[in-house]
Amino acid sequence: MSWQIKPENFGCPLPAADGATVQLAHGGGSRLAAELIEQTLVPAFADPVLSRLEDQAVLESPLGAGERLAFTTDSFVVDPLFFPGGSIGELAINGTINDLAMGGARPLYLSVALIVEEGLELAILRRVIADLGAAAKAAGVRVVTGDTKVVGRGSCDKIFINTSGIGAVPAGLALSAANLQPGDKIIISGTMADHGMAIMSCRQGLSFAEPLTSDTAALHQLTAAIMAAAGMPPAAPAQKANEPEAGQALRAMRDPTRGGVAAVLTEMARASRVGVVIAEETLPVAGPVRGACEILGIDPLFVANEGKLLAVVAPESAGAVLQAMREHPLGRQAAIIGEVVAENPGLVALRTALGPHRIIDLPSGELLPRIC
Amino acid sequence: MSWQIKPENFGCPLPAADGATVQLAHGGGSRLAAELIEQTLVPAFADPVLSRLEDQAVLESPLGAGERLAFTTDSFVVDPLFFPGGSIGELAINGTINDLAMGGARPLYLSVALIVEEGLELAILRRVIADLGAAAKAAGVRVVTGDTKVVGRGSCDKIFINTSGIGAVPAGLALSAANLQPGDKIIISGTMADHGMAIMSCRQGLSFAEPLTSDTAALHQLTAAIMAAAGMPPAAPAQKANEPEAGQALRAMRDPTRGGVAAVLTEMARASRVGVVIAEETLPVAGPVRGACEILGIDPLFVANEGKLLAVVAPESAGAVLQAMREHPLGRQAAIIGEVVAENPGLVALRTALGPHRIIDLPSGELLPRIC
Amino acid sequence: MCLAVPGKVVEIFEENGLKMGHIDYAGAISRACLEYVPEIRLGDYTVVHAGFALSILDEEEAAKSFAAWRELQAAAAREGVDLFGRPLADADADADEQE
Amino acid sequence: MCLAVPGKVVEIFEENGLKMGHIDYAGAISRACLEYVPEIRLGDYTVVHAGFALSILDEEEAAKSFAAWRELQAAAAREGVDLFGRPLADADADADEQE
Amino acid sequence: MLKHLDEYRDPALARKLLAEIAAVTTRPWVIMEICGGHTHAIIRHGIDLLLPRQLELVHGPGCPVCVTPVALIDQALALARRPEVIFTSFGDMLRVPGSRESLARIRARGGDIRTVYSPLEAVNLAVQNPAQEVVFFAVGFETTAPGNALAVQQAARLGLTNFSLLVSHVLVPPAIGALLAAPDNRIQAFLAPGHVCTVEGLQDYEAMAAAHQVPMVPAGFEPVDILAAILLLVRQLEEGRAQVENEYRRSVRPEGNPAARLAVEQVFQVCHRTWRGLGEIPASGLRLRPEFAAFDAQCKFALEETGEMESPQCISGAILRGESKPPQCPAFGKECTPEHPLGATMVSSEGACAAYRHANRQ
Amino acid sequence: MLKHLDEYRDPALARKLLAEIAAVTTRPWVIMEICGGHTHAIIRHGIDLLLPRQLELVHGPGCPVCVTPVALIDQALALARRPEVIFTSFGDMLRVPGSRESLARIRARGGDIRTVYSPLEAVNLAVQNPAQEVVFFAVGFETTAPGNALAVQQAARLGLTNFSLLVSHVLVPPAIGALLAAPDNRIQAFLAPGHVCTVEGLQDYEAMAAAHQVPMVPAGFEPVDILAAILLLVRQLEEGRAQVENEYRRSVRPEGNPAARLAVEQVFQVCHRTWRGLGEIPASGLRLRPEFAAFDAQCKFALEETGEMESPQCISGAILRGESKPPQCPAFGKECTPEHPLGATMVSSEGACAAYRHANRQ
Ligand code: SF4
Ligand code: SF4
Ligand SMILES: [Mg+2]
Ligand SMILES: [Mg+2]
Ligand SMILES: [Mg+2]
Ligand SMILES: [Mg+2]
Ligand SMILES: [Mg+2]
Ligand SMILES: [Mg+2]
Ligand SMILES: [Mg+2]
Ligand SMILES: [Mg+2]
Ligand SMILES: [Mg+2]
Ligand SMILES: [Mg+2]
Repeated sequence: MSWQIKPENFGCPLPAADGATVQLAHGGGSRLAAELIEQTLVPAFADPVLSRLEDQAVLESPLGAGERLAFTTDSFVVDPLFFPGGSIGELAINGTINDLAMGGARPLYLSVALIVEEGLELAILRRVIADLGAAAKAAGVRVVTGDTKVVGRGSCDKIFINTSGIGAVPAGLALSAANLQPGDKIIISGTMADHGMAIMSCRQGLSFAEPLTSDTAALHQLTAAIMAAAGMPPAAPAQKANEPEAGQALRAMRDPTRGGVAAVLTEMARASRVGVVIAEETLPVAGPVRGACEILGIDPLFVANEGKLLAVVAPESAGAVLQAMREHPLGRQAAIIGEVVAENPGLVALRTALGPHRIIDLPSGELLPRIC
Repeated sequence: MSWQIKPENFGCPLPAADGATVQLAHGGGSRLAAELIEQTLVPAFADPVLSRLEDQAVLESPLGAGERLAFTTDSFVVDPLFFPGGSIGELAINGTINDLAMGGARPLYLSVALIVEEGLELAILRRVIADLGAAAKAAGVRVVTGDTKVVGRGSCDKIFINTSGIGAVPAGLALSAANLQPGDKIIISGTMADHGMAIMSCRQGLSFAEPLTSDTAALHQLTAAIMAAAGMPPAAPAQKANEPEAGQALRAMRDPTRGGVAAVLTEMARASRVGVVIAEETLPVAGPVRGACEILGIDPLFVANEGKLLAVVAPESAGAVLQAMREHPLGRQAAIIGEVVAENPGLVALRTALGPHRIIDLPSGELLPRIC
Repeated sequence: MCLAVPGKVVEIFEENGLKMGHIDYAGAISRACLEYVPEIRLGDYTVVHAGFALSILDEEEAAKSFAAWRELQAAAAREGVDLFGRPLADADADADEQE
Repeated sequence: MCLAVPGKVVEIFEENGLKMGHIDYAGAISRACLEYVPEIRLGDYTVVHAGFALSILDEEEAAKSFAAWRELQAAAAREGVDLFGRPLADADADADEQE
Repeated sequence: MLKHLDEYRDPALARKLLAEIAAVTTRPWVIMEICGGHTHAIIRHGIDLLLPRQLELVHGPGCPVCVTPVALIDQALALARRPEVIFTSFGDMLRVPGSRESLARIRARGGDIRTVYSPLEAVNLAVQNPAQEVVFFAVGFETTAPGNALAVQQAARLGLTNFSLLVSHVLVPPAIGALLAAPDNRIQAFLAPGHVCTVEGLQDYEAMAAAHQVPMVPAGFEPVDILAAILLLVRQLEEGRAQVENEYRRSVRPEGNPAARLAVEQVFQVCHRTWRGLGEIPASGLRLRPEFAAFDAQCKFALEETGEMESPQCISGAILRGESKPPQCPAFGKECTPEHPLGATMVSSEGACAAYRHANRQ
Repeated sequence: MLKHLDEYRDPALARKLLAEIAAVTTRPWVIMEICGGHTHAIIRHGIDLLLPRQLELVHGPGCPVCVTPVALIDQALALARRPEVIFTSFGDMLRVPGSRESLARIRARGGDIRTVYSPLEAVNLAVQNPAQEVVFFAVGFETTAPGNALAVQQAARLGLTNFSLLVSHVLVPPAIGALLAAPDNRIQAFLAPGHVCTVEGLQDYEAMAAAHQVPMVPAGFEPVDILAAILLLVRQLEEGRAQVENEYRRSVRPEGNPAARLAVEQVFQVCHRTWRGLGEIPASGLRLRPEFAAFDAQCKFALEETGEMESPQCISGAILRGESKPPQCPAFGKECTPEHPLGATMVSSEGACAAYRHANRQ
């Protein structure tokens, strides 16, 4: 049998790979899509399971005895794509690792799904993918499955990334925003608002004497250090899921991303039906970040962080946890910023430097620079 | 201690919830975001783990002895959002279930991540979310974690959805596009091109005597029936991962979405280094779909399906698998459309009704209606 | 050039002063401008290119062509051989080897 | 109205015919138009509103104000009571109860 | 460390000033801080909670969000909807509702609306987009007017024909005059706006202090500034004086900023202006001079006054004058909420109605 | 079941016709199918692989993608880049490269380019977007011209001033004449374009068949049609006749479609036209009549001829005339690939160079 080899598509649709920009055809089921996957995506993540290019990754069970599965997802839509101290690629890897780590999980596997705008320079796409690969490698987490869609010009803003993540939660550990108890201490792992102000400063044309950089970082090693310092996970046999062990010293961890510290504390106060009080003078903010906040009329409590966490710890363990955090490179400026109280459940109050308290509510809209 | 309750944001940023459209503020860390999550997303999925609203879902290990984890991700970017026979919400749930099912996995948990354009009518967003919830419920799969981002007007096309999924793969099962062997039969579960032509017809202003509907469907029960008919999974103890059992009759399954049947078969032929021959007259295409394809000059082999699968089966099991498929409501029109050959590895050929073969290549670009 | 597919006129209407129609192709319905086939009637088949009906298919001529071709075919069948001169029974089984 | 923050002039330049400057706020640098403070020099502090420098801060006046206030404070400290009339040692510990 | 800022937040110094205020206060006094910046600082630092109970601070109308009338917002919205227009605004105005919607909503529906930090950015946008009309929403008080004036002069210098201003400038002294002239006026002293005075100087305030026998103290915006100014005011009140005492000497000169005043004079002229919540106040606003009519969006686009009025239910005027409290309003918490405000004092989150609402106070 | 289509795909009938062709063919013959639609069908169904070896089918230049010259594509690209223009085109033209890029690439960089199925959709876009200029890329042969003519008439009737055509219409008979006049011509018979003849009738073809003594058979586009037409051609060739025999009688009338011809005549006039790969052919195109100059994008936007030429390396003219094979071209597979085509026969995926390339034939 001899085959007459002929082009498949006899109408006039022409190939249009110009080598420079993303085409709709990069989006799936086409020759360009296959090229992008095989020449750029697969090498960037260098993972044997991903390289098989099946519809799904199939993985040996990663769970030890009594361990539970952690699962999370986030989309990343930052503009600009590259900013001082980071890029959308790093954010996408670190952000999902962090959402796993906040539950006490060891991050194991990530998915990466790209939505790319037609016309984006391929060089930019390749740089984003390289950043994704480098961040995953740096964190020691495997990218095992992925997806790429290309949408028409004007149908998305350059590139959006979704990462989902799977991790393993040690037996007996049950961290939850609903675990807070009066007397607990609120610890932040470092300065507030670095990421959000680095981004906003790009947009507002601010510059900095020393570059203001995003704090994007993978926090799973810091969370491991915190858990160890808090005596977690216990050596004891696994318990009923999500029932906090009696006296579990570490109540909850959260990374204060969008909405900032204010949003995370409000969510915790609501979930636990407790009050939270933080003290203005204890809130760590880097000088230039504070300068930028003052100029633009923005409160750092509401600004996003991408490499910080809030840990809520029983008072007797707060010292040990704070110490452990400060010994970790990502927690050098850790500080106790407040505590949990029984009064005013669901509300967060800031004790100002002058003494009075004011309620910190969820922000009611996007943060905009103001003149008034 | 008495607190003086005061608004948090003393500048003039005003709340702007107008009740009718999506605002940037719905996107995270704000009062509107919390409202959207609590009033719309949580009830739509009605899942106890999702309802905890932690950064991650924590789940008891879903894996039985010897079972492996399946993990997949896809983004959905369809325009229009609602089309005859389905909607982006149904696609997003079914598509990820299908990518799990194609690996032989029982689909267990899904994540849902929304990217929403500022200005979208809230009623539309609520309808999309309701569709997501209904599709997950219908398929018996839990949505346990999620994310919502809102991007500025013009930065995305109404709504994009990413779903990622976790499933459990039975011990000893190793389906792969690399498993094809000469002599294997290619079976399709039903008519081609229904989804893609339903969408394209909306855009091209075609209508239909009887509505042409997308075939979107969750195929995990059909795949279970196929595996049972093929004698899979074996009762035998688990083997080394991804080593196909000697004589495993079911080689691979794939859902021919973007790029259609042509793209899936080409990927399989390449991965297995075999040739594939399909016979034109065996390809099932519904009459109106064929009519629409003829008018617009589009080949149904390249058009997306959202509720069909291709199964490659050892010849001795092909009859049983075909029978089992036809007994399932989603496989009534299943047909053997071709077979695997040793010649011309990596290429797919179509035997035309007149006898000659022509090579089916990957499409080189987006499908466009043509006049020539 | 000139992709054009025959379909059946199932509706005739006016739009912006133009004679328009709905054309049925095995259940898929498209719109076409009928200005160039003024005499067209419901049920007629027409060839449509780029949204314009360009001719009314002549059923009589079509039937005549088929009659001629069928005649050829019947002659061959009477001879008991296929188009390659081989016995008709084998024709389907080994069409591949013909190339 | 009129959010305006004092910053230090670290650079002066011309742009589109306008006198412009870079202003440092603890390391954050913004641009401001200096047309309304023509006599400004590097190192001066200026109050900037909506991108316009509106005054040069008078260090002497600032020092005078502080001297007056510190005097008040020193007087209180000499009295050994805080602003609520209680012994100074307790002031920090139970500020909350003041409200 | 932010110099000229952090030292004015010194808690010890603030407490000393509070003690001194407490020491000199013998009777109830009502003081209005006219400027929204002061309101913001007072609430942010909790200053009102630390003052002696006898001192009542009343929040004034010193915020463009509060006072820009609905009819003018509606004109802004009409411009922003035009396809050829790039509408530019300070971030502050984005969420202010007009009679039916806001700039943020129009942007959400596709309007090309950009927030700028300086009016010169709007001029640059006009240079960069010659095929489009760039309109800048020139709101604000005396402090903002010089920058907006220079933007017009710069556009004229560059020969731009696609740049214009929708002007809604207001002036503080006429508003103070109107508040003091109200029959039920309770305000006995004013914390005067430090940055307005930085531009305009003290002359008008001295005239008003003398005419109305009301003490006025221009103040900076940090806790120590505000407390020092309140101390100066209370001392005057207690002593029966009514003068202008300048707390903010490091920035405010008696003559203001002559260069800035000159530019404002060259570009703008005084006009009547309607204030949301207060109604029309004669000679209380600025508009472009006729020679700059080419830069006046109202002329250029032939905008019509919609005549849109405040809600008839709204009593925010009385609230702003300190005559009523929000719960006395029949719409409070019912037709009128922060999400769907009917009046000025619910529009701004600094407004009394919004503050009461957030506090769930009835 | 598609009536008037599926019955013409009957494999049994096709085989009978093939047998008959085989039976009557005694010598080598070279037949050109001028129309890309025929090329498409021949390849789709594998017809060329079933014909007797002595019959050679040569693909003709009957595809607007193949023949629209680079200079005209460049004009389309220049229009599509203009911010005020909505550029409309059949999907076919989207990926055709001009001298440096394609419509698809300009769309990717932000150009407002929309694919339409009918030129009336472009007219509707002009009605719906009065503030923008809608340009329609009027490519095609005689078949497409009536629709494009009516679009212009309709735009005139509606009084549209924002609608225009970039015209690149070509005519088949002059191209056939040019091919036959080439010194090395090998083509002995033509499968004539069934839909072109449906519009234009058979007069020109009868004249050419007589003048050049070359058989011509207008054919439908299904396998049975094409095979029946080839049978008619081979019979003529074998018998030494040179006539027009109409295979596609159900659609093609000798006089064509008078209403369609009249509209074309009213709106267009014959002009010289350059064909990519073939060069200028006198009286081989259509352009708008002067009375419709207001709808002529080339006048309206004062487009300049870029004078962009085919690559000097390219031998696609010779290939199109059947004189050379692609591997004889020095650029084949080197500078010239389907992704970066230099010439007509690599541009269209139906072209001989592209087909050779896909087949990895050297
Ligand atoms: S509650 Fe609303 S309507 Fe009533 S006074 Fe306040 S702002 Fe006006
Ligand atoms: S290979 Fe390219 S350059 Fe050579 S003849 Fe073909 S189209 Fe022209
Ligand atoms: Mg998450
Ligand atoms: Mg996150
Ligand atoms: Mg998080
Ligand atoms: Mg995918
Ligand atoms: Mg997938
Ligand atoms: Mg999929
Ligand atoms: Mg799939
Ligand atoms: Mg999230
Ligand atoms: Mg606009
Ligand atoms: Mg354009």
